[in-house]
Amino acid sequence: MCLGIPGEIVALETDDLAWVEISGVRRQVSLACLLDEQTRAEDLLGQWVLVHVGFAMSLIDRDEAQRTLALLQEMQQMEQESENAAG
Amino acid sequence: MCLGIPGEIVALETDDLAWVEISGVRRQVSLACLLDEQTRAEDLLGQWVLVHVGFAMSLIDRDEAQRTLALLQEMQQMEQESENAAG
Amino acid sequence: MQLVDEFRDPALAQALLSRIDQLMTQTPLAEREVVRVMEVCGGHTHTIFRYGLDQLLPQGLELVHGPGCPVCVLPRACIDTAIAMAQQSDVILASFGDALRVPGSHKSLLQARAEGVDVRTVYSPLDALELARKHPEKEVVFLAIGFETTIPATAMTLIQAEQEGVDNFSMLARHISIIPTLQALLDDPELAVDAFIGPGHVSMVIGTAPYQFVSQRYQRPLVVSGFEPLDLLQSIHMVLEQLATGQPKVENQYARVVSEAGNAQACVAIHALFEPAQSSEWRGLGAIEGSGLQFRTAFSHFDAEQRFAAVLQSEPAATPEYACCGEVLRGSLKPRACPLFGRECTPEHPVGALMVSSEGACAACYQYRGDETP
Amino acid sequence: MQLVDEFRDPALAQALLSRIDQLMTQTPLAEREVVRVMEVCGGHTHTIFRYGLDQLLPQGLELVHGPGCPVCVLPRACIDTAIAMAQQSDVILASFGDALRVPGSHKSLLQARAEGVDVRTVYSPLDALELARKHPEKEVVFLAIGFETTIPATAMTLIQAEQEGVDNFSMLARHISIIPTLQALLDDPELAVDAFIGPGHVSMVIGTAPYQFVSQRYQRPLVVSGFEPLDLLQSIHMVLEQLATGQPKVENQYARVVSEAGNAQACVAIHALFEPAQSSEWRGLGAIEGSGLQFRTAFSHFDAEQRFAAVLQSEPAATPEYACCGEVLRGSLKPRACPLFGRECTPEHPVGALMVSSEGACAACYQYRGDETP
Amino acid sequence: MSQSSSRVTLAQGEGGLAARQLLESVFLSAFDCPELRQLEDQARASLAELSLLGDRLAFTTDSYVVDPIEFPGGDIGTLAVNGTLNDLAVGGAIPRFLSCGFILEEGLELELLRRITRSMAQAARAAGVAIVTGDTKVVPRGKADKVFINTSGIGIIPAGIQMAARQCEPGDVIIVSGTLGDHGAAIMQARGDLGLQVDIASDCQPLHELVQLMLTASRDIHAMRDATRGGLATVLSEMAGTAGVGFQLDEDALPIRAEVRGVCEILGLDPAYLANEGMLAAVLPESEADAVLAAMRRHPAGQDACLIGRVVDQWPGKVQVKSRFGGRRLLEPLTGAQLPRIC
Amino acid sequence: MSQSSSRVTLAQGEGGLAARQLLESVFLSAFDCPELRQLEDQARASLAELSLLGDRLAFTTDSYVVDPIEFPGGDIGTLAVNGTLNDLAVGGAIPRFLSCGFILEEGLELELLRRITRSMAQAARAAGVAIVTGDTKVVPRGKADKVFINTSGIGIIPAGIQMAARQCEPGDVIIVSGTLGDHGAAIMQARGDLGLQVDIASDCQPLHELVQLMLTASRDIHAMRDATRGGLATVLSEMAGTAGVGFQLDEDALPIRAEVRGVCEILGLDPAYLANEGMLAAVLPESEADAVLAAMRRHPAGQDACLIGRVVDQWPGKVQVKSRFGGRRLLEPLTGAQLPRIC
Ligand code: SF4
Ligand code: SF4
Ligand SMILES: [Mg+2]
Ligand SMILES: [Mg+2]
Ligand SMILES: [Mg+2]
Ligand SMILES: [Mg+2]
Ligand SMILES: [Mg+2]
Ligand SMILES: [Mg+2]
Ligand SMILES: [Mg+2]
Ligand SMILES: [Mg+2]
Ligand SMILES: [Mg+2]
Ligand SMILES: [Mg+2]
Repeated sequence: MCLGIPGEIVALETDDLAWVEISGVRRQVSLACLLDEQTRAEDLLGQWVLVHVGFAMSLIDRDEAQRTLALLQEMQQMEQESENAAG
Repeated sequence: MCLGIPGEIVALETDDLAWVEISGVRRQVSLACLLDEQTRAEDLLGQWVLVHVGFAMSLIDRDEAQRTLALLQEMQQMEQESENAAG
Repeated sequence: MQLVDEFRDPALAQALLSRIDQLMTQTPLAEREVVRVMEVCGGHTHTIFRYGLDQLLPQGLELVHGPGCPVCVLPRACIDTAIAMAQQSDVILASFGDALRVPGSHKSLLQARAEGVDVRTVYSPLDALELARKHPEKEVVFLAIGFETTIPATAMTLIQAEQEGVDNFSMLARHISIIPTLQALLDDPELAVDAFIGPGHVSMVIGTAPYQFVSQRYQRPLVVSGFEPLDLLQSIHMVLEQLATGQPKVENQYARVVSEAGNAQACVAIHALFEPAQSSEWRGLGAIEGSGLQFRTAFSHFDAEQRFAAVLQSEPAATPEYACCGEVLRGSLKPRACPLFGRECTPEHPVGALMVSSEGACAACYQYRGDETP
Repeated sequence: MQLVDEFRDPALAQALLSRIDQLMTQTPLAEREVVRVMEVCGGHTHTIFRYGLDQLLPQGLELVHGPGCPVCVLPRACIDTAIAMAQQSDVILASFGDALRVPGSHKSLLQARAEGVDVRTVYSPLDALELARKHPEKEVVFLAIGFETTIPATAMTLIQAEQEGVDNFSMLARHISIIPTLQALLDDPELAVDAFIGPGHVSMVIGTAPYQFVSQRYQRPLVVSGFEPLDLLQSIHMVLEQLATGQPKVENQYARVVSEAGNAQACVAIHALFEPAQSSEWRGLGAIEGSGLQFRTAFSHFDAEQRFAAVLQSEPAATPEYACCGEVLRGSLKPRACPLFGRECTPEHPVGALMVSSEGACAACYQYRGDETP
Repeated sequence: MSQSSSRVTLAQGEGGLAARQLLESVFLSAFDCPELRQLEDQARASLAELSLLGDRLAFTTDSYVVDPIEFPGGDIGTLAVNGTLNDLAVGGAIPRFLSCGFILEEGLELELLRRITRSMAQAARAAGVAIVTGDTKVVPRGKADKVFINTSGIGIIPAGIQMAARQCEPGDVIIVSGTLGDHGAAIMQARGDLGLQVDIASDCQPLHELVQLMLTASRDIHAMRDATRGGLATVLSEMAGTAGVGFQLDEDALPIRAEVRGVCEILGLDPAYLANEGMLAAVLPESEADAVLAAMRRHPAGQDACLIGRVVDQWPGKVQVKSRFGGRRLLEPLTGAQLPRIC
Repeated sequence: MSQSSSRVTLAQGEGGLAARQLLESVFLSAFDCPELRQLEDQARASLAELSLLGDRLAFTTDSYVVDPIEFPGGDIGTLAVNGTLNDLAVGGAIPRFLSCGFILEEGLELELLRRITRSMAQAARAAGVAIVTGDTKVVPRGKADKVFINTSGIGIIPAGIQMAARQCEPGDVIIVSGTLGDHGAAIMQARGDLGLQVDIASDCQPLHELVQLMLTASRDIHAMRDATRGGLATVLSEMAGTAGVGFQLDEDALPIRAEVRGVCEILGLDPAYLANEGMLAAVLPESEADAVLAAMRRHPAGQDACLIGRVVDQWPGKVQVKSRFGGRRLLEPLTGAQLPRIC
């Protein structure tokens, strides 16, 4: 459920509306779900967010993404090694 | 001004609406301008009327029509006679 | 068609034409350079051109096309007002087909429709009332035009609306009375008309009595005429006979339809709803005292101009009418003598209203005789 | 596409698949006849079929497609209600594209539109609010569906409508909460599922903490997962590892998007507008306590069901749901085992809602694997 | 339990399965022919076979937007077939192939669509032509008025036949194949908004057989037109304009049904401007007139054929009508739409 | 002072003077050619001259109802010319003549109509075809959506060329001439209601030159379709169904622009179902593929041509896509309209 898509906040329209770019496509999304006393729209410029039905629903942690991928790459290497060992 | 067309009242629809037939075409017309204490819709059935913008505006006196035509025919005869006399 | 075809018999027409020829070649008419007969009514103009009757009349007998077309005298400002009403969302504006092509200051109702307002053609004011019944969520405005022939239909429709309590129905009424109009014509020092063919269908409502002043005060013959070719030829013959004897009077060629008294019920209905307005402005005719009708106070709730008063305040003044139309309407200029005729002004793009209705002197002239050079 | 394409790498997938194979062929999992993993979320079902992941998994590892598609669980009666609202003149009914094809008792919203009601597809509830601003003369009703991923968008939209005072806007809200739904599934004695893949996007709102009961009370592993092929394969690997070690817990594969705490602002917005309804009826799932949301009294003026109460009184009872859908939703029947699958029930003419959204277990099965015989 | 609709849906215009099913269940079954059955993007026909019929291809198109869609004497479907056939026919062509493009409004009753396609199929079969290629679009409700149809037609003109308006010349006579304005009057009454009740049917019918009969009687026919929108007045004006000659009609010779005349008198319209959909006007040397008229009257579509006037060297480009009284009036091409008048 | 309108009026659809003036001021001036100038009811062409180009006539029709009327990369006019040309082109035909039927909504801006006709004239000139016959109807405001256009096309198929879907056979390969879904994505963004801003232009372009180049490279092309409504998935499904063979596509080989992919990811759509208006799919023996692809890439319309899959003897009538992971999924013809999804 819940089609969500990662995009980069590339511009601000108002204090709770931003332009998000996804693969060359821009759309306005509401930042309402990401703002609070500590977080103003300006702080989000350049960040990656998960977009759902016109709202930015979550910040994306790119380091976490890297960590996940690094884990998988490590796993792949181990597989290859064990394969080579076996083969 | 005032396109008017003779038609025959061939049927009654309500007590002030009638069907008038004009050269094979029927249309509903209001009898409102022809009715008074002495004249009810039934009395008009079979009569010829002059129709304008959906209202029967006048009864047509067919005898008068005949008299007009008779006068013209008489005139024509006289013309022919005088022509024959001249020719 | 009964009561129509009999009056289109060419042999009888031939006889009438000989009689007319004879009258014109005999004393005293032969002594006149030209005899001018005005057919007041556009319906007559239509028949004349449709059958080419004017081409059959002898030299020296000239037909002058009068102002009797309710569409032709409709002022630009009236169309502007109708458009302003139609532009209100929720308004359906209805009128007869002929009214839709009349040019306003900027556009006609048909052009306004193309731009998106809701304008409907109806055959009868009752059809407009039916629109109001069918669309209770809309405000239906009927642009009511016409001489006395049509006013009873307007009045009877309003009486019905009143009885049924249809309250989303109103009228922009621009009715015109024939008698003050004729009076104004006759008072015009430039009028060069020897006799009148009177309007048959107006007369079936008002009767023939109201025309007495024409013969009595202004010494012009007047014959109330039907609309078929024989009717018109006979009426022309009748006015010529009067001119020949020098005894102007009011005669009735159209006795099969018109009585001396007219239609009492119809007149009662008119007077129940309307009263003469002080002075009304007509296209080409200018202001004529008592020629227009206004709602009586008891029925002013049907007056679209009152209903939409707020909207209409901001109406810009209409651009002035083109001057030649007036001269043509008064019979002092032939349509072809207007410098716009057939050039800027055509039935497709009418400048003046006389080019709009096929009853209009200019339109009839163009439509049926467009090939002649002016 | 950044943050997407990296997670579609076939070489990495290959590595994960070998690991999965290994786990399945080793003790203790090799001893099981079958391991059943339910992906709760329709988005996962979609990815599985889109990339044919199920075809790549070893024998004995079976994916069970869960109820996590808000469209699939939408009851017929909700569609009937939406149509009844849309049939009011002046109403524009807006919803997401997927909702428009869901069959009601007699027709879907798309079919109702073909018959003349005003139904619009929007991408966001904000677009529905914009419709209301643009059409002040209309009443705009938004059919609001979705799990916790979508509810904050609904709530934020209502907060904005409230702030701007847009009063021609209301919602027919049929939101569903994931936790009570999971709870009901787990309480079902027929549930034959060994582990869960948890919904990534719901979890970005509610966090991972609320799932603890799954491992603690029901002893089932649960891994919150992203939606790309690598995400899913990794999550499957993670639940298998848990099953292998016999230590069920809640893990988070989708840490780049999901945090343990979730999105506080979003949760605040949900709770500001809505409160749990006592018991709600879902297609295929039956009544689940606390799974539905209702407007808090302070916001009940946005409740379309209250606004249209008069109209809805006369609503006929919906025809009952087809029984098989429920079994498929609970994972106890494979779509192809439904006697209607691919015959009476196709994506073109869905009988059950699972055939509507491409997230629906039956639709995904049909769309991406339609050629296989059952 | 499956909720398949009895109305046209937008999906049926999107290509794909729904479109395919509409195609199969409605169009293919009605219009079945080898070319259509191929389901290629284009129909194909042998040029050698076509060349057996004549030496020139004729190609024409018309869209049909008639309101109401069904009326006495036909419907939009019969109109769409016969109207395009007739535009081929009046060039002397033997019609062979029709294309058919539907624009449907979402929500259209499928049963109405079936009736229309049956009408088309029947009209095509009756005329011996095949509907060989087609297209269907569906637009959202309110974006079209139920159904619009375009048909394009291909025909073959036999060698030696050469009709063109520019060939009209003084001395020619003008004939019509039937009564004026039947279609226009039937539509006005079917629309219902004028409250008229009258027994008039549209004259919607194919004219190609009639034309071939005429051409058998005389190859020396100068020009032909079917009198459709704008009526006889408009097509004659066009021909007179193209040839730069005058047309003079005899008012009393114009064949008009009593009922059509009645409608016109009531509404203040001129039957010469009302549309026909199965009536043609031809211009030919006077010497050929008797033979051609005799041939026409043997065909049902030409029973009321008659001579209505002649080509003159006065008033170039104009059509004059001589009234029974000897006066004449001009018949200009239609100006604007004909609207019911009060004056 | 004369109040001639800058908008289309009903009168212009009634035949007569107003219609004539629209014809002359807008259509004739844009489409001028000898056949049109005759102003007969049908265009005429010599069969002998046509026979010099080939031995079969190809005939096709399409109506165009695109909304919005103007969009990046074209407008309804370029679409109406190229779309119909392409339906001729994919049969191997050399397009010769187009007909053109306009249905206009009362009140349409004349200036917009002029832009559209200029686009059509330009597209026709660029393609070397003539618009030889036409028709215009005007319907009351609210009864149509600005302008609908039907074009029908006639082309000639050179002797020896025989393409048909039923000829597809196992061992054949499938190639496309360009990227998927550009037109559909451009239209979605131009419509504006989804709030997307993206730099995508419709691929609207004529393909007949490309096809003739392909046929020069190899006469042994089995079948061809332009992937329009319903997208590549739908036309391939149709071909597979007609031939009774299976098509297997390689997902990673499908050429898709990043922006089109972006639009699809956002809205939950599949680019294989988005329309193109200048892209074709061809099925041909593997042995011919290199030569044909090389020829295609020399033409601007074929720059992105590539091989996307092959015909197999499994899954008759179905199109399968193999994902990069080795799993496969079915590509059914489009079911209903594609609507933006949330899940
Ligand atoms: S030609 Fe036109 S402007 Fe001149 S008088 Fe007649 S209506 Fe008026
Ligand atoms: S095939 Fe249809 S009826 Fe059967 S379970 Fe699936 S959705 Fe329900
Ligand atoms: Mg209005
Ligand atoms: Mg509604
Ligand atoms: Mg044509
Ligand atoms: Mg024609
Ligand atoms: Mg035609
Ligand atoms: Mg097509
Ligand atoms: Mg086509
Ligand atoms: Mg095609
Ligand atoms: Mg096409
Ligand atoms: Mg035409």
